[in-house]
Amino acid sequence: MISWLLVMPIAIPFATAVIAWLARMGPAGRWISLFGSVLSLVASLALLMAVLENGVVAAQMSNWDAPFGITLVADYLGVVMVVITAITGLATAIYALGEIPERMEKLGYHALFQTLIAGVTGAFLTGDLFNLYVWFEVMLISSFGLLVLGGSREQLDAGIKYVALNLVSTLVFLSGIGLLYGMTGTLNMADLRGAVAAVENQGLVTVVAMMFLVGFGVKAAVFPLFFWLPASYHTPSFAVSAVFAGLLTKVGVYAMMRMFTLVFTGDIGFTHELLIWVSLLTMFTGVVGAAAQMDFRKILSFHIISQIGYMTLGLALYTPLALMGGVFYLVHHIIVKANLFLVSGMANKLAGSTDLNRIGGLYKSSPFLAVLFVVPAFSLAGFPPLSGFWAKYLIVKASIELEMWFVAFVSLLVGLLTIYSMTKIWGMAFWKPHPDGIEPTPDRVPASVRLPMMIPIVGLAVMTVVIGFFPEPFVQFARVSAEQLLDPGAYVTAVLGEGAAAPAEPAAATDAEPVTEPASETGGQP
Amino acid sequence: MNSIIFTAGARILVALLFVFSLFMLLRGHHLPGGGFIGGLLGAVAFIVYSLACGPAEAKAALRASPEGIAMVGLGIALLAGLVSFVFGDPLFTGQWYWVGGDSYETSIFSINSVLVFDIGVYLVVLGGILSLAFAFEEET
Amino acid sequence: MEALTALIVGLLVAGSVYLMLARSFMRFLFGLILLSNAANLVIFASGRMTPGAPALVPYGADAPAGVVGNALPQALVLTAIVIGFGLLAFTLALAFEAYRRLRTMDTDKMRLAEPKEDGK
Amino acid sequence: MAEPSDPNAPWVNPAGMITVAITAALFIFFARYLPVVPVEGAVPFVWDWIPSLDIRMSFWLDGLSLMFALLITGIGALVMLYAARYLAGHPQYNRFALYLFSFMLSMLGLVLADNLITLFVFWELTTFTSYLLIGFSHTDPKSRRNALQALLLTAAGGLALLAGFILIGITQGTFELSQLNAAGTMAEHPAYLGILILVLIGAFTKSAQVPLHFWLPNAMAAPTPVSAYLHSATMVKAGVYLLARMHPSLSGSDVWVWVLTLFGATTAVFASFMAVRQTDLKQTLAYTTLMALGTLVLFLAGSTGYAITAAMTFLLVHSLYKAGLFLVIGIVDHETGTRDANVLGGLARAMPITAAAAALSGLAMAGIPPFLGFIAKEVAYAGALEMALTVFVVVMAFAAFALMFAVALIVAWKPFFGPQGDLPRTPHEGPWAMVLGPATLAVLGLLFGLMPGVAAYYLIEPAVAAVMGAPDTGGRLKLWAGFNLPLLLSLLTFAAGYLLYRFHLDLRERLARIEARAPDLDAGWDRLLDAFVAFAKGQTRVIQTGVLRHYMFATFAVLAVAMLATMLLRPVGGVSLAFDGIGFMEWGIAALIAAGTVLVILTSSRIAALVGLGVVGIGVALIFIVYSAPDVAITQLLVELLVVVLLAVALLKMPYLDAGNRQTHRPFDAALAVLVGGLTAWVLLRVTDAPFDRRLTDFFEGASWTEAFGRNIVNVILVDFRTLDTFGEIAVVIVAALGAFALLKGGLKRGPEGETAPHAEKERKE
Repeated sequence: MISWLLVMPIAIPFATAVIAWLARMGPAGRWISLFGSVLSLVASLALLMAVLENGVVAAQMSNWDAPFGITLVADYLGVVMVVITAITGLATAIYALGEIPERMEKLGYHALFQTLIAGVTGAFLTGDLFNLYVWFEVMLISSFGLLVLGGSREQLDAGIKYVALNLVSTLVFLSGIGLLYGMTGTLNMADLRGAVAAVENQGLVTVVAMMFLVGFGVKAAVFPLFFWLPASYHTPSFAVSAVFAGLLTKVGVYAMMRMFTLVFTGDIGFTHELLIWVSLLTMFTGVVGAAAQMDFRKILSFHIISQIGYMTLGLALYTPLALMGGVFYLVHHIIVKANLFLVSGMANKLAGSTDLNRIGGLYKSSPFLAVLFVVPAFSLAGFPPLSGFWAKYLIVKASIELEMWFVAFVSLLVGLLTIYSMTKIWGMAFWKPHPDGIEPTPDRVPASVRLPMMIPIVGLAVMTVVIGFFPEPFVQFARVSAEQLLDPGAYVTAVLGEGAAAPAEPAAATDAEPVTEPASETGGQP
Repeated sequence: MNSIIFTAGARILVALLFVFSLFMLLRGHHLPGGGFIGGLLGAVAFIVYSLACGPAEAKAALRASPEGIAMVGLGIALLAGLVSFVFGDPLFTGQWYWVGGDSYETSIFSINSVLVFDIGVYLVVLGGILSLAFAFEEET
Repeated sequence: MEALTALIVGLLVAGSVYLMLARSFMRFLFGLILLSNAANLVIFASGRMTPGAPALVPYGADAPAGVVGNALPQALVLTAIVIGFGLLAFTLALAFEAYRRLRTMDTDKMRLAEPKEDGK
Repeated sequence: MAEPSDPNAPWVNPAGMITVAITAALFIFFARYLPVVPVEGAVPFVWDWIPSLDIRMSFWLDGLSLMFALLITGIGALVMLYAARYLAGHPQYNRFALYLFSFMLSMLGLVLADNLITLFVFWELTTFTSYLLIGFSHTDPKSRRNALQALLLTAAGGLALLAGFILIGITQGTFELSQLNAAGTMAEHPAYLGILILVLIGAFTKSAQVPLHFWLPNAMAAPTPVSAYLHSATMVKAGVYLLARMHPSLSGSDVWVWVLTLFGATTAVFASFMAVRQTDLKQTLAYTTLMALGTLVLFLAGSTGYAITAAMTFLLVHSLYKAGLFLVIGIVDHETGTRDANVLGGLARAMPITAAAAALSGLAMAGIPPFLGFIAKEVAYAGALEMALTVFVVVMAFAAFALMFAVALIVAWKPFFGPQGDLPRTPHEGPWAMVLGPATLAVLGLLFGLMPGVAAYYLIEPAVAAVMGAPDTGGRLKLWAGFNLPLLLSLLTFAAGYLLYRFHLDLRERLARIEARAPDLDAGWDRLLDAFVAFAKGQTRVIQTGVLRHYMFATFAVLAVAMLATMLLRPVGGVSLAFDGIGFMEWGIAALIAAGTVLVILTSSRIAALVGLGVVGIGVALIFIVYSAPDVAITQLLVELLVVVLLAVALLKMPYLDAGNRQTHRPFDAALAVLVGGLTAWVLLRVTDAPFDRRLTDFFEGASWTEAFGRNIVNVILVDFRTLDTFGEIAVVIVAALGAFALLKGGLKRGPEGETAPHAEKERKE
């Protein structure tokens, strides 16, 4: 049963994609997509229940035991990412009802969207390195399609850069997988933990780890590999950019967290120390980059980069509290950043542009939207008692505990500069009167468009507030996630079975004894 | 390239290639071949056809939209995995039904989910690549 | 043979990096094709290379006799080739459409999403 | 400033009245603790908020927080009532009421909080709500700018404060103020200095100490009720409150004494001069607020009974008269249309009650007996004489008080009892809802002065006890303390103050001249922000160039540097090239691939490039064939064929490779390319050099036929052992096809330039 709980969050979006595509010519497609998103959420919540009950759950696909087949596994971090993906997916599926034009639906918007969700979810659930690559590709190719869907000239230009840089990172990652396989003979991530530790040439392991760091670094958009993100995120439709902003970079961060807590822990003094500096530079250059922009979505894009730095910092500091902060940050940021992009779409609809110089007056005419902007914006800036404050608090506290004053200083400074950018949007889009004298009241948009766009904005804002006011369960959850990451014993046991949690023996031919049960129910040995 | 001889020759070649692609698909579990290679060969067959007779006729010969074929293929592949649910196995567990016996040796042939999956792969590769190729041919 | 393959990979990578740094997006595409090949060879060579023994179980036997080619990296490479083809085809379509709409293949001139005057 | 005040607009509306009622109710609630606190010391309320982070929503009602709570709710209720009338008919009045009310609650939370993190939450909430209040006239760019300035400065201080609080939590093991204060000073702790500096940065920015003072007068962009509220009881006093609150744990070191004395005294005297300098009465009052804050900080430097009593008494006095005066100025502005000190005069006849309130408040401010202000000044001098740096403190306090005397006359005497001015509007008495506040506050100032024992017992002594961290002996507040040095200083203050008032016009001109030459911090702020934006743009120019080549170069360079640095810093071993057993055929394949690669690189012909790619592809396929991978080889060949066909179809429609931009010479690119290629080859050599673990392969070989019923192991892996990979892979194929299809077929109707704007396109056709 656990097995199917793990499968469903991946299978449902795929099935939805197929059906929605076959129905793409009529209005049914969007409702199918919406229904599929609801089902995905239900399935991921069911998985969450299972994880809360059992700690870490794992299942062997095709019924071949690890490390021979492909394992799906969900620990606290994995499952929370799945749930949050489903939430973001549902939010944007609702939003798309209002925003996505029929023309794009006929070109297969919903199918691409659902495969994107499937790819992201697969990446969070897989316990196999090569399989992770495959999910990365599913996600990537779907995102390519979504990014250029609609085909404006800006989108094509953005697409070229996005595609080019992401393909390079993918190939670096793929080569890294090949080399790691060459060193250990295995692909299962839990199995790799022991196998990598047993490799004689640890220096070489670190070199390969660098390839992974660069590959994931491009995906996560860390300094100085983030170019593709500000080059592209402001160009597609708003629903698409919200999903991208919420999820895509997080997959890179997640992969980094997974690999650099589970597998590459042999040379923390080098890899993680390096990552601290990378994180700090990411935080700083991102937030500074935002200050130079005058477009709603471009500002938000640079802030994604900046916030990614906090998450990787949580990993880099590598203490329970820091990782806890990193996990908390990850979850909080998906909700908040996706929501901000959704708000920018609504602002665009009402005021006619995302260029801050060309819009204004939203505060006076659409006070409700103003509130809905303030919540995620100030959460992003780390204002208490919103979710972002606790995330920042954990990271800062972790760095102060380590007596890393400079790290704490940069974390706080970046928070301050984030306020600057958020208030810039607030001042120019909301407080300032509209330069053309337009009153951007909500009824400028028909209710059939406005309602679907506002519902997810409200929902995500409520979540931000709830996490902010009642953080205890979320903090607890993040704490367990961090513990599981720092001590992957339960993860390894869940994947490989009892007795495997200890570091695996060095490579030996005798290991090849098949420990799997044959698929005896249906076949049996000939 | 619209010479009658090339067109006629192409039809035969295409038919042969197509049959060969199915052959490659079916033998794949035991000898080099399988859904990928079969699908690629099938796609090459139709691409040759469309080069000879134009994409419109090639599409007509296909009798369905290539994207549709691919999507159905994906659905079939997914179903081949989901069918394990009925038998209480994990996703994509191979399910074998022996016709005329109870094991590989005694049976005449088998119906199994693995082959169904490979057929899905075949359809996706065939449809996907044809879709790409036709789009290029028509738009360029 | 792994050593020679490594040299081939090095050459392919060097060539593709050089191509990808060019201004013409077509050259980038060529580089991408070479880099995909290189990555596939990396996986293939990592699984070690065995000449002349395909990974087949002979009829009548339960397992291959003697050492045969490592099947796992072959399966991975096969997957990677097909995925690479999908990505490449899309990228080619993107390049083509971009050329049709932007009238250039020179990436230096593709400045629509990040125009020069853009707050800089 | 556009503050609509339609005299006929209905002003009793639900939003306003509810907030007034709740605030008044809160005042009564807290007032009921007046008899309790002096007896019981403190009343705690605790709710476990985030136990796993040791953060509790805990409150602590002692003398200090009670005094603040009463000031906040009491003055709050009066100000809200006033605002309802003042902003009657304003289209955004409801928002205003909401913000003011939220601000009041945040402030209340701040002064009641016992847990430092909880306190910080409220601290930031006051920052945020005051941002909304200061920027209330949001269509005015100046108002937006000033709101942002206040927000950024106080938030910056807030972040320092957060760091300080976290440091306290880590080093002291608790966030509870009650426990921290009970433990006494932490001056001995090695982290003390860091904590102190961080907390002081927070407190000083919030309380606008020089040189971080400039946001405060700018915050005057807010409507008058906000100014009254912000500057009397609350926001700016949050910093002072914090210093008082943490006095027991943070004082007790020389640093504390010196820093507080210097900053407080400087701020007080500087602000007093600036107050005289202003002609806008609201600005004048803003600077006197600054003076008061400086004075409070100055006296919190001390630890003696008189110093603390002075601080607490002055706090109470100041809150009462400053709120009153702001409200009075608001009425004057409301009725006459101006706030210019040079114009206003002789209003007493037209608005007698307002004039009376102003006079009483002014007298309190000037420190004339029998007002509480007088007592405060007496105690202050007594405290100053007890403090360290005695002479300095006394001189500075004297200067500040004397100037304050003059300012009181300028603000509260001249407009009402001075010569008649030339006013834009004929003044009338203000409406009762607006007059009630200043009148009440003024009378309170007088009553407390007449009955200092009451104020001392219920308010000041419990507060002093809380700040001292020990029960207070009391008995310091007396209207008549006998002939002593403080009295003499008071008399001298009056004399000096009066002289200053006589010559204040002259003084103002001199100050204006000095000010013109002094560095302008406010303009410096703008320059700082401009510099930041310029830096940001510069960084963006360098990093985010918009040119793909640069991005690509950086990415590969990072990869190369990361790998190379690791190889240099970590032992990875040398390379041994073992070419034995490699035959003629293998070398031939290698040569083929090399030739193809070189051809692709060097040619500028599309056909030649295609040929080169094809050759490479075939060469790679040959490797697969020779090394036992027939499936892969067939796939490779077929894919290569398709790639070449697709490329050929597309390429023929595209320009020549180097149309117009042939880059013949790219040495840096070549160097990077060789580096990346070399590193990859090296790593692969090292990896394949070591023994290989075949356990997965062995399993597949054993199970392929016996358990999965397939003889082609590669295919069995694809469709059985690792089906999920294959499934994802075909998903990629199909999505790639869909994406490419959408791209090629789904573009906009295209003419040469006939593009429609993208967002116009996106409108759904309903």
